[in-house]
Amino acid sequence: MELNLSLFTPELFLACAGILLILIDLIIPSREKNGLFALITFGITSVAIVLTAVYSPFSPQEAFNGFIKKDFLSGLSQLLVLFTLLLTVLVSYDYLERFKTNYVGEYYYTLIFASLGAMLMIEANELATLFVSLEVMSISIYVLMALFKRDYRGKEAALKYFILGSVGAATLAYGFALLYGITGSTLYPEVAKALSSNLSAAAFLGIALVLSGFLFKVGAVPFHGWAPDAYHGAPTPVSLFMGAVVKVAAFVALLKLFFPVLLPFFERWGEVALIFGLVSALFGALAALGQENLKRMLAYSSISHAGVILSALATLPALAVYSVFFYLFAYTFMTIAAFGIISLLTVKGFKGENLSDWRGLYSKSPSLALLSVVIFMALAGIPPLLGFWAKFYVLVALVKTGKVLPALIVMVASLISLGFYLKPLVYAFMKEGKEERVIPGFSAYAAVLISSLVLIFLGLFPEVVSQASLLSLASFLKGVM
Amino acid sequence: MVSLMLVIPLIGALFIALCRSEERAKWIALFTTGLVLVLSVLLLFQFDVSKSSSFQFIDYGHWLPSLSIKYKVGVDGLSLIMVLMTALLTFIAVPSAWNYIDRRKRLFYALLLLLETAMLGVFVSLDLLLFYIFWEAMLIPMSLIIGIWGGERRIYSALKFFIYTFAGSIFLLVGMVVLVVFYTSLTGNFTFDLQQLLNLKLPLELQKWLFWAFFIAFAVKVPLFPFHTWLPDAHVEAPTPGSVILAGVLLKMGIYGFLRFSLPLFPDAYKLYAPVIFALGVIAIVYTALIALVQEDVKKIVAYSSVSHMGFVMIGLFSLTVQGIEGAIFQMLSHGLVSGALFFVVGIIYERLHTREVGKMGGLASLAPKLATLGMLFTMANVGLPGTSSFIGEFLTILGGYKASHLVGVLMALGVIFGAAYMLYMYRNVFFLEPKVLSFKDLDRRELLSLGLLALLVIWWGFNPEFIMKFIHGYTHRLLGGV
Amino acid sequence: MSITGYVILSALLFSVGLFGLIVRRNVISLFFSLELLLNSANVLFVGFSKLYGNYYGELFVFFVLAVAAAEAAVGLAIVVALYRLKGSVNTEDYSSLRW
Amino acid sequence: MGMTFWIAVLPLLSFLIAGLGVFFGIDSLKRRSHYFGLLAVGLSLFLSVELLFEVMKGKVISESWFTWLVSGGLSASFGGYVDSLTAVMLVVVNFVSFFVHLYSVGYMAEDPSYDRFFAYLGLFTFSMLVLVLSPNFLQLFFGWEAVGLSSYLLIGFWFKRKRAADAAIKAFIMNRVGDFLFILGVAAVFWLFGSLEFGEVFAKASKASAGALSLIGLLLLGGAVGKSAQFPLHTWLADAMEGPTPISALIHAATMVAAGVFMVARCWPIYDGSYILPIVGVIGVITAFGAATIGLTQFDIKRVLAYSTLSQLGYMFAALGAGAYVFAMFHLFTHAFFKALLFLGSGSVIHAMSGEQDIRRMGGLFKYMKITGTTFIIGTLALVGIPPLAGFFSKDKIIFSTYANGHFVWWFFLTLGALLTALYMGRLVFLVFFGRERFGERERKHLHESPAVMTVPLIVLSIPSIFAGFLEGWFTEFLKKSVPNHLHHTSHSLEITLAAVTVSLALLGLFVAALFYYWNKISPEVITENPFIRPLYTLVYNKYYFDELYYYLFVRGVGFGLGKLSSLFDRFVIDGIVNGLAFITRGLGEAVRLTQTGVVNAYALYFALGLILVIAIIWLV
Amino acid sequence: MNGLFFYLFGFLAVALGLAAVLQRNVIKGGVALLGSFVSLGAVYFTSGAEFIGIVQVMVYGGAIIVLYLFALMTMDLEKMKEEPLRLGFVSAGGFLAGVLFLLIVYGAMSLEGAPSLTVSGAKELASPLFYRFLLPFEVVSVLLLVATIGAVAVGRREE
Repeated sequence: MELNLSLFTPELFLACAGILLILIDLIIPSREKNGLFALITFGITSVAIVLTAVYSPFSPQEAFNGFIKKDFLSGLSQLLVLFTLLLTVLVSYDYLERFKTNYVGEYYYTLIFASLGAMLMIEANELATLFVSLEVMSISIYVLMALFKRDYRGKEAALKYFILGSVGAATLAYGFALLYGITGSTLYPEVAKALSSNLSAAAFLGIALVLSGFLFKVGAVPFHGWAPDAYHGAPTPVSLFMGAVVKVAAFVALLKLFFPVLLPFFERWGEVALIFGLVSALFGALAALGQENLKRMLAYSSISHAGVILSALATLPALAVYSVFFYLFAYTFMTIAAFGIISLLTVKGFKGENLSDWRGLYSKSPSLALLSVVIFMALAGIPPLLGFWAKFYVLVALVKTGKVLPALIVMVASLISLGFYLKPLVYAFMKEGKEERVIPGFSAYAAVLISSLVLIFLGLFPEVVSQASLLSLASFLKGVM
Repeated sequence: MVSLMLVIPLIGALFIALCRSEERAKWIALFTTGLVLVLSVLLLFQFDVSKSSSFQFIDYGHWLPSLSIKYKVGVDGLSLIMVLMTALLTFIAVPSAWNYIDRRKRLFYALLLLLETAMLGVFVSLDLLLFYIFWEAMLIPMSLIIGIWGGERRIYSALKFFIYTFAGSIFLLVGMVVLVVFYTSLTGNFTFDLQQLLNLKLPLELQKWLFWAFFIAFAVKVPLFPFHTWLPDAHVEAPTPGSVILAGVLLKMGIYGFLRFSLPLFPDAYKLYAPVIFALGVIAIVYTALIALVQEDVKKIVAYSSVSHMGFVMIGLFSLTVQGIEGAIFQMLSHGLVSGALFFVVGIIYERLHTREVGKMGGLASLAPKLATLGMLFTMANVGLPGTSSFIGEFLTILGGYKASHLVGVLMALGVIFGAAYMLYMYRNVFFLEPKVLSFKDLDRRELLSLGLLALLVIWWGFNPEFIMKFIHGYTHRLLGGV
Repeated sequence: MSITGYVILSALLFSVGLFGLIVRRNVISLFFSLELLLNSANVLFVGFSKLYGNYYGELFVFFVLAVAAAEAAVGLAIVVALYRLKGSVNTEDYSSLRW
Repeated sequence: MGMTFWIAVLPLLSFLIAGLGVFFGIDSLKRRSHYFGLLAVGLSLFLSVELLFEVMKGKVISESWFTWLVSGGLSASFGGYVDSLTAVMLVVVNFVSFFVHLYSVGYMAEDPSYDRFFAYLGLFTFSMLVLVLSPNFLQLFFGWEAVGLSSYLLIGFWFKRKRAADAAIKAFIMNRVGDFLFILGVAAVFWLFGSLEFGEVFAKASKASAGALSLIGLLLLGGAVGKSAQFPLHTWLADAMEGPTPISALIHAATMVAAGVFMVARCWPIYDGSYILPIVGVIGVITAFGAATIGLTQFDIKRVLAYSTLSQLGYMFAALGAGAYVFAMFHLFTHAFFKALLFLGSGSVIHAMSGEQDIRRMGGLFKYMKITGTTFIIGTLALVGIPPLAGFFSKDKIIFSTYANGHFVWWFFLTLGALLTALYMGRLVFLVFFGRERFGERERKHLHESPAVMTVPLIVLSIPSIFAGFLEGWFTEFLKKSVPNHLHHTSHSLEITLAAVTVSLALLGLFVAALFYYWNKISPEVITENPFIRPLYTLVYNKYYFDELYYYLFVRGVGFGLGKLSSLFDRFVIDGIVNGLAFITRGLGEAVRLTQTGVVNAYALYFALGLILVIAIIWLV
Repeated sequence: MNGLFFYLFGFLAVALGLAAVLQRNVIKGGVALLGSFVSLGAVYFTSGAEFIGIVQVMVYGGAIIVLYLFALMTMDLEKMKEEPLRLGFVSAGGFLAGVLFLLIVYGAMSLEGAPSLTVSGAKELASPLFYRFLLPFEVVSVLLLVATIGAVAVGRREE
């Protein structure tokens, strides 16, 4: 038995910290917990970030009998997850100050457990581990969505997400069962070895089902049904969290499963990813056009973005890993910033969620309005913001593999999506509203500011992200060889 | 030095963001744009004309090495004059906004400065992707300027402008990437460097596709019939400084794109499709001139006249004669001055009368002789009277068009008649006849100075076009040598 | 006793579960369907586990069962909470989030 | 920068000084603006005369001032090219311009925009001189357009009047129609000969094919037709009379309108080698005869003169068409004097009549304004072609040349035209200066002879009107140095016979006019009311309905009609497609959106569908 | 013998599952589901997976179904409206489920072989579970913890 526990330090720390938080929650009286818990969670996350950074080896290493494998790709992705957690905490503090819940403690440590699930998912090297950690993440998120007092929307969203999420999980399990049935193992390397000589219909079926499970998780059409309702209904910080974390975790897990293990079938599932990606890109963009609710709009936009990332999977494996990671990086910060600013503007009565609430935002808060320009233009992929580079890398990857028409479709989708990304800006700048100054909560404002600055600065100097993507690609490939 | 010009407006914008006073913003803007203008003039004098076909003042840095995208800027003769014009018109735009922009001044001037950086960037980029970035980055400030300070239908116009242009540029981006990937497949060298890409001889089949991809992006910006409908909307709704910049600089970005990319990169496709462009150009000239004849809105007339003039430019470009191309370049330069000035004039009138309807004006010549005089000058320049800079361009493009096809020449020249017709009717309705208003303040010193500057340039370059032309002979020579 | 039997059994359970998910409006019935879906995978796992003679499949079933239990708990909690707010368990009544 | 430069630029300086005075509203300059004009044009005139003497010595002066435009093989500079043709034109232009300046001091004295007027005069003179001096086609075009601009500005001088503003536009656009062809001509010249310099082009012209030359000639002719107001672009000239009268004299009689004739003469190598001389002639004949008929029916003193100008320009074109370039120029030369004289005279009349221009309200003015009357009659006789006045010599030569070169039909109509000229001019003189006084008391009180500053130019101009004809021999020889004069049959007796016919017809015309309007033996109504002639009269009176035709065809039809149509097309079709695309996209979005029903079963359904699709695709690919 | 039991219980599991899904009365449905699960447990037994069979019966019979019944008790069963079956959904759902069934069966048909019926009890499974599969096992504990706390927090009556 080869545990290699030291490699597992960050996860272990996070799990222990989460459990410790449960205990603290039991001790501390229920009043005025928000600040304290936010602070503690913030601290925990910061430590976890440091630990993750430390325990992300460049040459891939395995732990727990090969049940997890850490490399740079997983390390960076985990960092993304933890950064999201960090900023979510900032946004949540502000949100919880305004929308009371009885379950402040539960809220924060469920966040931690969700992140833990995501982290495990990212580094999983075995099907059962992947399945179970995915469920940790999902169930935590169901709970988070339903946690708020008298918040009917959140619960409805949680129910829908729960039902469909379970279908997705079952599909995934079924697919895993088939893979296991073909190969006799659940460990990635063994599965890979057995599969390489077995191009049977059953293998295709298994891959199809696993792929469907992932397509569901990332919200690709037609598995997307849950996404708009869930993002829309969930409390905004939760939308933020799941918008970023679920996508990162699902896509990285997808990469780690599909590229090394299912590579012999690349041509087939690549094609599927391309087709569903392009359809999703167009569908999301189109459906978002008519939205009045910004969260719902962002939900559709996330479908569209997921579609773009999916289409990148169909390129050469190296290009795919590279551009997918880049896109995920950009997408994470864009999502944080976008949902963050909505959360910031959301005061009692769901103000700030609807387009009409953005009327005259510039006169109410110039800085927020200007930040919103950065955010939405980054989402739309207008240079020189980070969002542009993400799209650009996908484009290059597609064209390099001779897929010019798909590249064009991706761009058309981004053209259509411009139609709605511009809307909040129109409302913020070009329409007049009642003059009342908005005083944004400090912590949430900081989160939005940080992520917007990331969008700007890394947009100006994309080489940083590019190098990170390259390194993670190199490390990833090293593990495959 | 070129990089300095790109950075200065950004610093200016930063200062505006930091300063708390709404009033001080415009002084900062004036100073910044002035500084850029001075720099551009300095650049003009330091430029080595004998080597005008090669790029000078190159600033070079690795920006995105993993995709070998470089920060590479520099100017050749063509870029140089575009830079000069951009600097000039932005400088002019500040005084034109002086009274017109009466709210959110800080935002306005900051956006204007950002816009300046983006526009300058477009003209000096020597890396395809850098070009594209500036090309797109320009959209945000411009749309905001139209959308915030524009007229009734400003939001529609701003969105239309943004989305229309973006629609064009998606093809541009894909085309660029295809081009670069193809280059890589030949040479194994992945680069967006324009100078390296120019060495490439593309197969005709690929040229055809890429030509159209680039064409759409540039044609929308030019704008060439039938992609022009965003322009009247944008022009009419934009505030005066917006119109000045829009007409003066933004429209030129499309032409510049043709000159810098389409022509040198796809010469064979260029030759192949010239007849199509001729047809579109001729339609643009005659058809939009006809439309301009019946417009009631002064700004619309000038806007449609821009489309019409761009038809000349396009035909000149595609005539593949020295005269046609040089004429086209000169024409766009001159059109920048003239239409910028005309929009300024219209803006002054609107500021005082709060109407742009032709029917509600009249007789301003007796109330505001200075405005009328300068207005006459710019009207005549727009008509293409010899002695003004427009004539040079118009004449040379007609020369080019005539060479390409007699019919094209004839139809182009027909535009000369229509141009005279709508401009003179407009002038008559605005300035002649009995006054319909009681009082009208003539130009103040600030307006006089900025319009006077433009007027002097229009006449100076009308008599001494060589001052500008000497910078583009080299470019044209190299270009046609390659074709 | 060939593996085909397991396959058919699991496929049947899967189809029945999915059918129920599409057809039924009662949330509780939907939950029943979900359980069937999860169990369909279990059948396969057990079959394959025996086919290969290693215990991975059976262990996977064990995990799936745990997951099913956790899901059932959380899911029911959500339904109960929703029922309190809305007084219904019909999915058509839970469609305030749409379009 | 030699003499030619200063000849051209002096008036420009006058324009600039006066113009800046106007622009900045400098009052001290306002009343003094004519000083600069007179001084500048006077100096310019002096220099021109000096130059004329130089040229008479057999020199051809060619100066280059500065390079204008260089592009590829094209290179054009501003410069002065003076041969005998130019030298004569310079003198004529400056001479007339000087006296018009002088005259205007009196005529415009009360106008509030006095200084602006002189500024424009300076601009015009400059433009005309540049045109005349041009050594290449581009400068020619520059001058061509610049005189057009000045003409536009001066016609619209009283811009508050709608009629003036409209007339100005009409003049400009009609000219543009010509220029549109002209510039194509220039382009054709460039691509055929690779140069725009007269010298080079004409040297190569002899080797070019007649077809190409015809094309170029036709295109250039278009410009000439526009500028010289020949049929069918003639309608602007009559309306141009809305401008101040001195302008009519300077621009629309003596100088600018003659530019077309000058241009054709200048480009004789092109026309000589082409097939199109007959076209030039036919246009001239039609204009000469048609305008004369219209002149017969008009009641506005200036309009009568305007049609007379048209008619006379038609004569010149006929001469050009016959190949008698020198005769055309000679007529241009003499016509400049007496037509300027006539216009200035009419200005004097109008001035006296406080702006009244309708000859039906005049009569018997001779006794009030002796000088004006006398000089006007001199001008009339010169125009009608009564020997030995200037017009006789020049017009006679033209009529002779058409006959001599075998164009008998032209000859017939031109001779008939001479009769008509005598008729309408006689009618004019008799109606204005003699007969019953048909104006009211108020005008009578005001009636006076014009001040000296106006009458002196009249007197001065009447001198060449009388004597210029005697220069014929010298003029012909002098001009032949630069322009040929084709005469196929030169027979002195024939010439005398034809002259006799013409003169007798002219005298007959004057006599008939006197019958109608002096002795009142026959009432004009007898003819105009005659049921057979009546429709014809109406037709002629309405200028053959050309204005209406153009108005409905081009202004309403092409301009407004097509314009509206295009505008609608643009809005609903082109923009409609754009907006339609946006609309469709949005509609598609709505449709797609509606699949998101909010009911979780539906999502499960999509999920199942997706599963099947994924499985199917992965198998099928 | 084993084969017979397999088919018998397999048939029962599917039939009862179908009944559970289609039963309008959720209480009856719950009972049918319980039957289905027990049948499945029996199927596992016939396959020799005794431990799993026991766990199946215990977890479902002892925990999950009870959970359902408790949850149902908090609700007013009378108030649960008889839901109408939408014909579109029924036909589409039937079609899709049928197609899916065929696809899965067709796909998995390529798998061959007969499972050995070696008995695997708690003893056999314990060692791989606690050695090789330690990580997922630990994660499951976290999962259950989260689920428990979450269920309490979400399901508790708000004041």
